[in-house]
Amino acid sequence: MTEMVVAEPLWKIRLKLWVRSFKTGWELFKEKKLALFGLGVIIFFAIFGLLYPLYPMIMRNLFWKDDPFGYQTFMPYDPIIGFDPDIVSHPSPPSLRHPLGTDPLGRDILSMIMYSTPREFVLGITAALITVIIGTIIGASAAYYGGVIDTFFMRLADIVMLFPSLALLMVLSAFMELTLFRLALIMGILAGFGSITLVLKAQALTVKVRPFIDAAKSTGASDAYIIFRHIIPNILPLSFLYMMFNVTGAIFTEAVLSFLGLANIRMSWGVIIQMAESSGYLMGASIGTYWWLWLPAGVCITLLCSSFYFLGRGLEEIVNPRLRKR
Amino acid sequence: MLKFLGKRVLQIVILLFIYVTVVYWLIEAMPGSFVDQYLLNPKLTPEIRENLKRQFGFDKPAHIRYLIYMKNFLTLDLGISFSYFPTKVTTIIAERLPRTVFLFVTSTLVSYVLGYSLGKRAAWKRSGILDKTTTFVGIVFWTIFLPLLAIFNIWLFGVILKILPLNQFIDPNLWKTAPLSAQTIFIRLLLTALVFLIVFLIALLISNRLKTIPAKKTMLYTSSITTIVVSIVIWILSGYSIYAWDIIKHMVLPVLTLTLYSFAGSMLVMRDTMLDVIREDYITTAKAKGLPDNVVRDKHAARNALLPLVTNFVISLGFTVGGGIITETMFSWPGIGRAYLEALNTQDTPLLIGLLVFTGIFVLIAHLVADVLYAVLDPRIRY
Amino acid sequence: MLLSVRDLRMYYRTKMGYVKAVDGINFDLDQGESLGIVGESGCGKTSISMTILRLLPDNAEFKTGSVLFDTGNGPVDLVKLPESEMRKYRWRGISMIFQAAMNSLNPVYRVGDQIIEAIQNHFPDMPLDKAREKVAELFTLVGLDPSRMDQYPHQYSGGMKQRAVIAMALACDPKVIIADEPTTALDVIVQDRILKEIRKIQKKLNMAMIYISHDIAVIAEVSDKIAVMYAGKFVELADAVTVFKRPMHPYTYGLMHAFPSTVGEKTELVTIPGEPPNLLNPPKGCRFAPRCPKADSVCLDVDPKYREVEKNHFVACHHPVQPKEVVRFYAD
Amino acid sequence: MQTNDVVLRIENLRKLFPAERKIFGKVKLFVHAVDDITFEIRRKESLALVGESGCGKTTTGRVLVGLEEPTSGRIVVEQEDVTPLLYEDESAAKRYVRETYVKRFSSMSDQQLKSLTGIDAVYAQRFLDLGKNEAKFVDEMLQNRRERVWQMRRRIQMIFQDPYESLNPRMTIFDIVAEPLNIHGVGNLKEREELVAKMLFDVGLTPPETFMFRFPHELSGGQRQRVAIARALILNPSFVVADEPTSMLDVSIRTGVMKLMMRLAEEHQMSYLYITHDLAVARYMSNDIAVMYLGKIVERGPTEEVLKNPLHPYTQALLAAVPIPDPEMKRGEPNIKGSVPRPINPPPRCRFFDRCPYAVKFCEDNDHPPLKEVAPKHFVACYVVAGEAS
Repeated sequence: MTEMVVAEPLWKIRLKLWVRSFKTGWELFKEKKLALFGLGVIIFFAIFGLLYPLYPMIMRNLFWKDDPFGYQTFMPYDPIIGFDPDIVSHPSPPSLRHPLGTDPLGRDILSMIMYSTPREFVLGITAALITVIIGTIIGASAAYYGGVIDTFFMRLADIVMLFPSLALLMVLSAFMELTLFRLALIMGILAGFGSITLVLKAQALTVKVRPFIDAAKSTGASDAYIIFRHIIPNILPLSFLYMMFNVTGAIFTEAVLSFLGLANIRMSWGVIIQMAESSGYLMGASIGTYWWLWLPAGVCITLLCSSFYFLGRGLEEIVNPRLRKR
Repeated sequence: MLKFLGKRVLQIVILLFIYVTVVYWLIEAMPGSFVDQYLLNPKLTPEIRENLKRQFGFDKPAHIRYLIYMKNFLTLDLGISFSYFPTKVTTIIAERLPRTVFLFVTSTLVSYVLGYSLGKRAAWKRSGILDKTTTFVGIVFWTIFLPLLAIFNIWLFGVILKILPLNQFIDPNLWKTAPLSAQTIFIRLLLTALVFLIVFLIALLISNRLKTIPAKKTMLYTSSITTIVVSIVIWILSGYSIYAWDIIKHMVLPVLTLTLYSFAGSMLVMRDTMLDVIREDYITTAKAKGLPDNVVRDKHAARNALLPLVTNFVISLGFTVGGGIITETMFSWPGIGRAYLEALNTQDTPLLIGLLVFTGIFVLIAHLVADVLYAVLDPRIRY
Repeated sequence: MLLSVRDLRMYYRTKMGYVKAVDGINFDLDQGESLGIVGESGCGKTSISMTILRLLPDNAEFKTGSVLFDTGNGPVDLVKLPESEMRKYRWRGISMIFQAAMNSLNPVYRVGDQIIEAIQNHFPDMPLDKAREKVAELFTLVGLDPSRMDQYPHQYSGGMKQRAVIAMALACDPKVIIADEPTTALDVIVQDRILKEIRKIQKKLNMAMIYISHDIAVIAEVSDKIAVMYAGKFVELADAVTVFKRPMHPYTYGLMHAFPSTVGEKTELVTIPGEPPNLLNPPKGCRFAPRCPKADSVCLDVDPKYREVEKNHFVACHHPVQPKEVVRFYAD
Repeated sequence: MQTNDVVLRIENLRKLFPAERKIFGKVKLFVHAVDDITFEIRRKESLALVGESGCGKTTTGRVLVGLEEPTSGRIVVEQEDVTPLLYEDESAAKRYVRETYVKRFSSMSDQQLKSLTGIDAVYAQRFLDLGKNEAKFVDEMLQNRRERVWQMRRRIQMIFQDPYESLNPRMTIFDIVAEPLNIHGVGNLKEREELVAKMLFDVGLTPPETFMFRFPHELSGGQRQRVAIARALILNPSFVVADEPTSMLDVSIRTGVMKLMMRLAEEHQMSYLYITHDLAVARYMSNDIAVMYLGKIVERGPTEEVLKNPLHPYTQALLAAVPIPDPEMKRGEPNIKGSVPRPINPPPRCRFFDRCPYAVKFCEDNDHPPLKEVAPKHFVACYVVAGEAS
């Protein structure tokens, strides 16, 4: 009996376990129709964004076969410098050449939207990842150590939460050029020290008092071991969940900042709407006439934001046992 | 309780000072300043330049200005605006604040009442049709791009249906001949609402003492309806009713937009907490007592699920400013949010600081109110 | 018969199939009688009371059976009543003392008001001061100071809450009280007092009671009849002394010998091997067979009938333990 | 009887918790969770610590495994004073050594030092060997503190009450059982696997490979508690604190776990402290029993003796209150008043005074009675029983 040896190497078993838990998770997830819908939309947008390079190529081949200006230099479907000289007045309504019409500068709206999509993903996910990493580590440590460390981070969170984040970002926009990456970084850090630490700390506190922490402690585990091996794995599902919600927040905020013309981003969905607003197409009775200037981009923002939110809610019901159905 | 409140107030004051300091230095550190725009003018003589600098306080070093600011802050003086020179910042806020507050209090109240009643019903019949639709619609509105919603509402109600004015606070043509300023009428409207609220609260207090449920209901309904009727009559008799109506008409769209945008927040919180509460043993006990379903839901479950909603309410106040900037821009509503955007564009430092500080105070007071509300709602909490 | 349960079946629907929590339960209860249901966690004992009162979660599915309750003018079948009718019998006909009394009082209302709520719900004409008098009486009855009725639950100690819950159960003069683990979270001395209190009140008011517990010693103290439950079924039902002195089902036998006692000789404790079955797909045949030392091929194949072996002694076993027989459970 | 047979000795252990939170100023109100208790456990023997919730029995266990710092008192494990190791803070450990040894020893003559007994004798000898150099002595007591804390953690392990909460739901059974090996760096992966498999086999989870890579939620309560036992024993400790390990298990499972514990204790030559509220379980699990009330041990003695012949009025009441699984057996009425108060700054008299049916004036005027041997090895803390008051 002493020759008890496990047949397979450990990593293989762990991989299998991981796959299995993923499968059970998927089984539960499948039930949530809204979350599935969210996931579907996200996948759609991901493909949509990745396909962008194809779009100008195909369109150019379709409508600019005979190349009056020279293919290589002139890019009519470029989202930033593109211009369609064949159409007399811009903005032009949707047509075969421009499925979603053109903007006042004569650029193709669909091309702008497609071009922006991967950027929205990068921005949202980067910001959310930063937020969650900061929030998880601070939340877990504050809960575990308590005392001064806890008080410091909680008061810090109080102050951060006191700042209206949009107003703060607006002020920051005066300091620096809010490029996509910088914006993601700032939003990530601001949110990470804010309310998410409170939520994750509360969760970590419930983990901290559970006896398996005591068991590890009484065996001589170090603080770092307990935080990283016991507390964080137990709050990680919740962190992941908040990541989904934070993606929504980040994309939304970027769109608003761009819409107000305060971010230095060359092209994004918010910028498209801002373009319409700043050139006066959202004023008064003409709103409905030029719907293609704002509706597609607005719908994209809304769809992507709500998809991440739906996904988060679906995951929440899996992760958070109190919401689970009996 | 008093001891706790004292401690909390002290905490808030400390927090506020840190906040003001951070805000001050942040804004102070912004590159460029209001005066720079004038100083660029080559025609100005050195004396005038010096004068200008002195006038706006730029002759002193930053830390001195900070101390002066803090001293003034203690006397509730937020300085003088640059772009509206020489109007005081407090005056500007006082003018703008009622509009913003009215907009937000109305929409927040409506969305919380809506969220509360939808949320509790959705949770009670989990996975029912109501639950599914409200959750879906709620989340779509909750995550909608706010400007899109505003544009859409303007388009639908203003352009297509033509039943509501597109934007602005008032209709300038109507007010050319008005005997009173819009602000006065507006304040009076606010006062009416306040009176109504007070009457309602008193009625609520009295009805709590009444013994039977029908008596309670009659008390509440009669008092509410009487106040509404009386106030409408008074307004009509005063002859200002067309002006008041104009203001109200202009308010509908922004309030609608904000309500649609925010009701899901409270609804989802309510739903989730309700789901939690429903599992508690005292709910089973209440059912076992033979109480009708709606009594168990409203009296036992919803009452206990109310607490997190209060927290949510306070947090949502923090977003007022953010939402305010967008909504007020979209509807050309001259409130705090618009003032903030303008101040940022003109680099009106004192106004900018003033507005940020003011919102900070606003949120902190809300925190305090939430603490008190908590104690009222939950007998277990005795500070 | 005051309460007569026949072939009661209630299953929980889950993704993996049905959990057969209550699977063919039969018993009768008379005025002034007390029945103890003893069983291990997850055997479905709490589900019985929830099925009788029809307080089931959404995923519960009532299958068959009847719960005949004598209202005074003829028995009614509780399972067939419409919900609005059923509500009248809750608390007034059958009330409950819940497991975890700590949580069965709503924290935001005064204890007295919660009892008054129950009274006024069933007697809407009773004025408030009358109801308060009644609550004061009940408080005295269960040994609580009536002046405490205007306090909130969190101001009560564990034992006091338990007493308040008992007072609440008595509020509408029910004919039957179901006590589900009424003393589980309490310390022995408090438990002893509460049990005695309940017993005293029951005798005084001549009520019928159903005790549900996992603790065989507690059940022994308070019941006239004892039903032993295993995996959704009653395996044995008889009067208390018989169950203890001459258990016929091997499970009951094992249980009796697995329970340590502070008195008498220190005997070897029996270990019943294995674990209770999963109610999702319980073993074919007798559900105890895989753990039973007496099991043979019949037991593994055929579900034994629940039958009256002697007068008033019901057993569901193919090979009941004979008097003087010693069953050997293999250890560990 | 040899003294080195004693595995664990607790002397005057006291643990106070502040009852109020204060930011400034001194805390004046304390919960006396454990108040001056003394006992010892010999090799291969076991002591059951019995009492109602809040009597301090769990706190005692938690101090032993280093989850709480003692307020005062001395804990000796296998002839080594481990108290300095229980303080997180080095200066607190230093203060302890000064208070307990240096102060006392330096005021004694060599003769007196040599005449000391027990654990004191060992340290007195060290003190003399070091030429009565106080600083050196303190240094020696604290040398390799980290290392020794480490060692101590290996020697004393704990089994927790709740099998559902004491295993990390995100770890596999292998990870849970191997965790102590991991923390102490025992063996390589292969060896750990073998050790864990053997341990799982020992606790009756066979065949081990079917259990090793499951998660706790896939196991039943009894199986989980077996895993918890495996985790506690894998480092081969000399002493285990078992905090109500069977109270949440069903009867048909419980005896299996109880028997397993006793068998393993025997096999591993291990002593244990069994914390329980259930006198009947204590009867089966221990040689000796100590009854606690409000942080004090009120009665201690061989288990059977105490249960047959309880002397302290509290023990009597407790025994009378235990329901008996026999409907024909009639038991006595617990002769006791009121309910358990919270031990916040208790008055200096017998802790049981307010509830005692035999209380006399003498009890009120004097301190809490000391434990007195009234029968061989049977100790009681009661003036009336000891015959000092009537």
